[in-house]
Amino acid sequence: MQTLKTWLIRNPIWGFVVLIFVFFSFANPYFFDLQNFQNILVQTSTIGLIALGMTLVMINGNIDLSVGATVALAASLAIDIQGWEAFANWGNWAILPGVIAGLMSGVILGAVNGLIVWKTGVDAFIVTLGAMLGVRGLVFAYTEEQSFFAMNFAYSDFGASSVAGLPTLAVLFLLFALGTHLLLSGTVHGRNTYAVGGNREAAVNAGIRVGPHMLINFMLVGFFAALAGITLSTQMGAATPNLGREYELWTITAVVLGGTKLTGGSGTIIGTFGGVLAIGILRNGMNLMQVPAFYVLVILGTILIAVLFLDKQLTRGGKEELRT
Amino acid sequence: QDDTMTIGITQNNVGVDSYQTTYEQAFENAAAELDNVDTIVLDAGGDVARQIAQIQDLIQQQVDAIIIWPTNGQAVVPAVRQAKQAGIPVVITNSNIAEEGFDFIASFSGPDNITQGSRSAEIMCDRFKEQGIETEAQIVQISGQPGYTTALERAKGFEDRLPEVCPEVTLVETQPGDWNREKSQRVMESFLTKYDDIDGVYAGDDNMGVGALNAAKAAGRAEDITFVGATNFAVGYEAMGRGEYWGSIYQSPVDDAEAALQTAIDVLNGAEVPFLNYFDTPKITQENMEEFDKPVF
Amino acid sequence: MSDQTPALRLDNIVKTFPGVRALDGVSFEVMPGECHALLGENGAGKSTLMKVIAGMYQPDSGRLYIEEKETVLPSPLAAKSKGVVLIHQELSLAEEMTAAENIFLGELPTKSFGRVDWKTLFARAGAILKKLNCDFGPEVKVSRLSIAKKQMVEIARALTVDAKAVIFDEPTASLTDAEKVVLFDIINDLKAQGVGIVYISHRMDEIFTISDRISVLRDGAYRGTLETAETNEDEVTQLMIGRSLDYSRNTLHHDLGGVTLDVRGLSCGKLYQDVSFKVRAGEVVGFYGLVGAGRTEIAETLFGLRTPSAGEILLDGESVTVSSPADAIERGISLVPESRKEQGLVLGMSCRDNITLPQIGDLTTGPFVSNGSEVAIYDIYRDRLEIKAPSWRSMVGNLSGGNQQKIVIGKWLAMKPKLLIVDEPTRGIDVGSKSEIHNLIRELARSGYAVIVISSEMPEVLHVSDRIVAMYQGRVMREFTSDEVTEDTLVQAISGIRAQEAA
Amino acid sequence: MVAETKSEVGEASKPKRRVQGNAVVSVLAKQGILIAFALFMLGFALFSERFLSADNVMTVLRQSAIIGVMAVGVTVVVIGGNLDLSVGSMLSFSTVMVVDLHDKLGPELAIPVMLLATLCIGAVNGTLVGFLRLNSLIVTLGMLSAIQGLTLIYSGGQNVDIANQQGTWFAIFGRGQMLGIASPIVIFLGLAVLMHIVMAYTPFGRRVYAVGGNPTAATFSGIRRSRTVFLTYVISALCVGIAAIILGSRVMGSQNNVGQGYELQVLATVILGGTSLLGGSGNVLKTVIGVLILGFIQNGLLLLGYAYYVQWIVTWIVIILAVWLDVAAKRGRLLSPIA
Ligand SMILES: Nc1ncnc2c1ncn2[C@@H]1O[C@H](COP(=O)(O)OP(=O)(O)OP(=O)(O)O)[C@@H](O)[C@H]1O
Ligand SMILES: Nc1ncnc2c1ncn2[C@@H]1O[C@H](COP(=O)(O)OP(=O)(O)OP(=O)(O)O)[C@@H](O)[C@H]1O
Ligand SMILES: [Mg+2]
Ligand SMILES: [Mg+2]
Repeated sequence: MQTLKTWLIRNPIWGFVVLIFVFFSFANPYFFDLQNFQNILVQTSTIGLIALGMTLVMINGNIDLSVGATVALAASLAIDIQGWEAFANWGNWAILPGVIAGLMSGVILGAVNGLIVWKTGVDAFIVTLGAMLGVRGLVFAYTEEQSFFAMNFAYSDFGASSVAGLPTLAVLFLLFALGTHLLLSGTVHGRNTYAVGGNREAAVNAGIRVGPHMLINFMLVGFFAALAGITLSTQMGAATPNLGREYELWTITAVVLGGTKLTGGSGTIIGTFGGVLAIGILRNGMNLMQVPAFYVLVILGTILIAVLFLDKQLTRGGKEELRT
Repeated sequence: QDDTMTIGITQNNVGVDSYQTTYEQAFENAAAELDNVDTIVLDAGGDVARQIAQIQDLIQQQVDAIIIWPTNGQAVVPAVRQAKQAGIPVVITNSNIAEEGFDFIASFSGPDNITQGSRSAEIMCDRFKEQGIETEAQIVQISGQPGYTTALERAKGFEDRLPEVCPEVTLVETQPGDWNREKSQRVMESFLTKYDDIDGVYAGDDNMGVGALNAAKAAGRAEDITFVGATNFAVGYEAMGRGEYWGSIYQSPVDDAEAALQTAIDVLNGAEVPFLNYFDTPKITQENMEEFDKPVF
Repeated sequence: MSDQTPALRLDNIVKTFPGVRALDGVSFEVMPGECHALLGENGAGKSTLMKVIAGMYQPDSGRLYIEEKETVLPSPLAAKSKGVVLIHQELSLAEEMTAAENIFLGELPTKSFGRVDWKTLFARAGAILKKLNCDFGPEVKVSRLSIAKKQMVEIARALTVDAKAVIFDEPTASLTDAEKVVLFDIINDLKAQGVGIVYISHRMDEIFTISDRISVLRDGAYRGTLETAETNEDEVTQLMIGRSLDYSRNTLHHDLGGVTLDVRGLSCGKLYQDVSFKVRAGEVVGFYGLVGAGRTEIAETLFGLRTPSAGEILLDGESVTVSSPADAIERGISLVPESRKEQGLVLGMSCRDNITLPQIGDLTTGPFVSNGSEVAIYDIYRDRLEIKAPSWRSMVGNLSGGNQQKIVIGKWLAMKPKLLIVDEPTRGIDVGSKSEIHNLIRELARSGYAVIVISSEMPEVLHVSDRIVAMYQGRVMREFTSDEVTEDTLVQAISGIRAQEAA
Repeated sequence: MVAETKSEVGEASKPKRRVQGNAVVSVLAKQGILIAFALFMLGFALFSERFLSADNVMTVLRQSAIIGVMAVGVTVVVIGGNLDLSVGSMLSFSTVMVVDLHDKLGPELAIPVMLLATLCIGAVNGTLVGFLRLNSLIVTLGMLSAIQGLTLIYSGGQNVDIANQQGTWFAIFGRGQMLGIASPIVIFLGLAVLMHIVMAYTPFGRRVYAVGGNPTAATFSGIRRSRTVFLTYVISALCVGIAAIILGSRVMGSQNNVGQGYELQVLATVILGGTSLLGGSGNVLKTVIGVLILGFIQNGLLLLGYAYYVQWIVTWIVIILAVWLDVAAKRGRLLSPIA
């Protein structure tokens, strides 16, 4: 009981997740249903995958605003390339080069961002804000404004498939979340992520190569964004150049809700997972409850702020606290 | 089957412009008048992924029929297929989905954007012929938000038709106005700086058309320019009345919404419905505008 | 000693920053097994020199030899791998990580797949912390440690490598006496292993306890080296600042005015309880105690930063509730806070802007800040406190630690308060300026201000105070007048031994 | 044993050894953003002869005014150490409101009522971030969404238009002239100069810099930090209100999403102007340069006739180059010292 309490105080977002879960379970007959939980997991997996990478980058004290555009680029590449003449007689294997190209594009874009941040010393916010526009430009240049459709239904079947009774996409997300959690909490790279974000000077003095380190995390978030783009495109069997608009904002929101500090140095995957779920459950619950579109916006915005407020109340030091 | 039917709709992006909002209201009003119809009205906010999630949520609730205003004609196909597999008929409204999805839908109901584009080209061309400048006229195009089906189809219809009717008119440049009047006004201002001779502007909707008109008026060059838009908005209609704006395409969101709802009901009642259920979107110009009511949006 | 090869030798090092020549051809050497103290006024270039040695700065010119081999140290890592370790003046820790991770930062032990070998890590870090007599474990998060404990973590880093030379840049600035003893043991251990030590401090007593030789820097230039055994404080001070200083106890009694501050039974939750004391106009009251005794919290309460849970504060005989620092300032209270970086300074602002910040609203002509009066105020305190900065426009963040502290003091002196509270006022300040600040405090009192001095340095408390309040674990143990106090009774009082028990 | 060494400087050299001479150079070198601005203006002028025509320059200034006015406000917020991402949807709200009320109440009432409503929203932001100390990024993201919803609820999702566009004096703000110059330009530059004076020469400005630079130290210096942050958001809201008047008057109507995406554009101009996101540093007049850079890039690329996506890609490159030049000039070397 005591450990549960301290755990909740450290991850207040999970308290909120439980709260809305209970609320929607009682408020809507369709909510508490295994199929619906699977839907929620699949629906959150897109933002969720990006958020995994974003958590790393943000613990580093950086940020990546270009993930939304990367989602679109990777999805477009994956779907377009699998339809190329060259792979016409590869059968289902034709999907592979597309997916690899999509993932590579994310990793490369991440590397570009990371390299610029490292070498020029320009703030990651502005580097990736530029990239957010520029990469979207690349998407439109590449697709010539067209949407792509996956001729091979095996591709979209993958998006709808299950393993062991769970949707494949949800399993994929859970596995990557576990992997990232282990990376962050148990490996040297993960621990250095905290050091670089918590005290860059200390990290430099300790001989951590901060530049390459940040580069790797940018490549990781690029990879995750691309992967999210690809899993999303398997759900649609298609890619559109406007895919992923505003995802950067929702991802960052989820990550911060999960307790990662914008200034870097702290955050966990468990928290991020909670943040992602909170947004996913809210959206799903409000759809099921038929909240009118205009009010969804107001409610979502208000709840974000309310969660932040509650979090603050929970972590407050009490009356004796220094009032600064 | 009990006697009330539940129809779910997921719209593209309500609130982005009055057309969609009016559509939504008309849809709800029409449904409210029918005792045996319940509706679930959702909005995808322009995001395909969210729309797919909404389709899944509607399937989850086992609605009787789903109406989809696709954010993207191709991306919704697998979700539509899921609905079909769940035994729920799907009606597509306003802009069609890709042909690959035709097998999974019951019907499409809405305007034909490609035809609209061609009609705008015809309006423009006829006007130039009246003015006798069809051999030398230069026009610019301000298109809708890049990557959205409606924007693409209207531009395509216009660009394909124009050389057929007026082969010597040149379309010198196209830039997106993002369905935004202010953005369109900015784009037009740059066009006016760049080109000394502009005879016509084709805008993807009247909202943007009026933005372009604003810019031209500010530069004192509105007199020489023929403005043609699409989706006749009230502002466009009024500008037409003042003789500043030449023509547009008349498209009623109320018709659009009612047609979609009726189609869905017909499908559920087992009635025969045409697969492509286009409703008419006539040309409107300064010359024939009295035949039309002022749009309510 | 000169027959040995130096562990570390610097030859004619020059280092300039924009607008400042921080090092002007400095030569310096450390023998193996020697503790070489480095002294100099604030801003003399000590830290800069050490950062050059540790590979953090590249010198503009000059050479560096490790065991007489010329070496270039492009990075801190390179320095570390060559066996040169620097313990920073300012804490340099990652707050959200464990003590163990901070100690072994950059070289965490690993298992397969780059996984951290926690067992080895905690075992090794635990051993080092034990050696340092630390009462916390290696797995505790650094953010939960007090400043002193953080400092011990910082020191622990030096013991992870097989060092040839270890540099301590003001390691004792926030240590208690007990921890200091442990540190000196460690230094002696290292010396015995043949490690060369560079020890920077402004505390003469420490320097004479621990060092073998003393080198002095002044204005970025090398001034000379003295054998510790053959010199005395006065000679060192002469070399450092060109004059001698007075280290006497406070005996300057003068007429006291009315009671400015009367604190009755003040408590603040668990932080301190039932604290009562008076401060009269013209009086300096020293608060002495160990770290964690609650002195800072009392000051913060008086300054409106904490809400007391019980008790009463009377200012000039009137019961007041101080609701915020702004309120406190209006009532004529000033607080020189404990931590200059976090609480005292806006590092990105200029020296002038920092000094005038609390009274900026009053320095106006019409709606605008009057540049003239601002610079005038800055000039007064620059001269008075001998602040060394290229100009009033210089960013405070680029000043040396001691000069930063002077800016904070200047800022609050400029408020001409009724009640001045100074918390560790001379932390990191050179002896010359320290005595200047002590004189200033005395002088302020003489001109009618009430002053509270919180300090962990006994000589300082004894030197400036008319009365001394000894605190232990949130309670006032005893009050002394400057006549009756002895070092022994004071030490007993702050260790929790009540006067009567001791007697 | 005392070993004296040479010391070039005399005993009493109180003001430190200063490296003289290249003061002018170093002052110039610090203005990396100005150099960047000049460079690419030159570039565009070479490729398009109309780029630097008086007409076009005026057009760009006029077009930039809306973003510019908002950027002035956001600069103040960012200097205070916070972010304001709600300005885009607040612009939509305010424009819809002022246009809608124009016909209902007349412009003389519509403007103050709208300003009041906008200031209220700013006050909500300010209370949440200033007094309740909530994270400004999330608060203003939440507000972005909530205000968007409010706008739609207010207008019922319908476009709003001013019926009598010819006869209203409301036209003066967006379409008219003041002092012979297009009024949006006058308003924008006037506001920028005014805010620059406030930030650089008044106690309030100094407090904002202090709070942004080190909130704890500012509190310890007796600055009422919560109130200061609160006021920065009110200023930001006021600027949005002014931008809304210009926008409403220029377009004589509004959609519910006119301001969508403006928050990031505005933030980009603020950062281009060299204001640090960490707070405590920045300059309103340099934000004007940031605004002009973005405005001229967009216009220049349009004049060159590139497809929109090429414009985006080039904007990406130019933004990074401009900021790089700026930070490189400040630190005196091209590559960052990060290892
Ligand atoms: N990064 C920097 N940029 C500009 N000037 C600097 C920088 N670092 C140090 N200085 C200047 O160099 C001089 C020497 O500073 P340093 O920190 O070495 O002094 P110090 O001897 O360690 O003083 P203290 O005893 O106060 O710690 C000072 O005048 C300081 O202002
Ligand atoms: N028992 C303790 N264990 C760990 N940290 C403590 C303990 N007591 C106090 N601290 C921390 O140590 C720091 C200094 O303590 P505090 O300010 O109460 O002492 P003080 O009497 O003002 O001492 P000083 O001024 O010498 O630092 C504070 O950050 C406080 O939270
Ligand atoms: Mg130093
Ligand atoms: Mg203390």
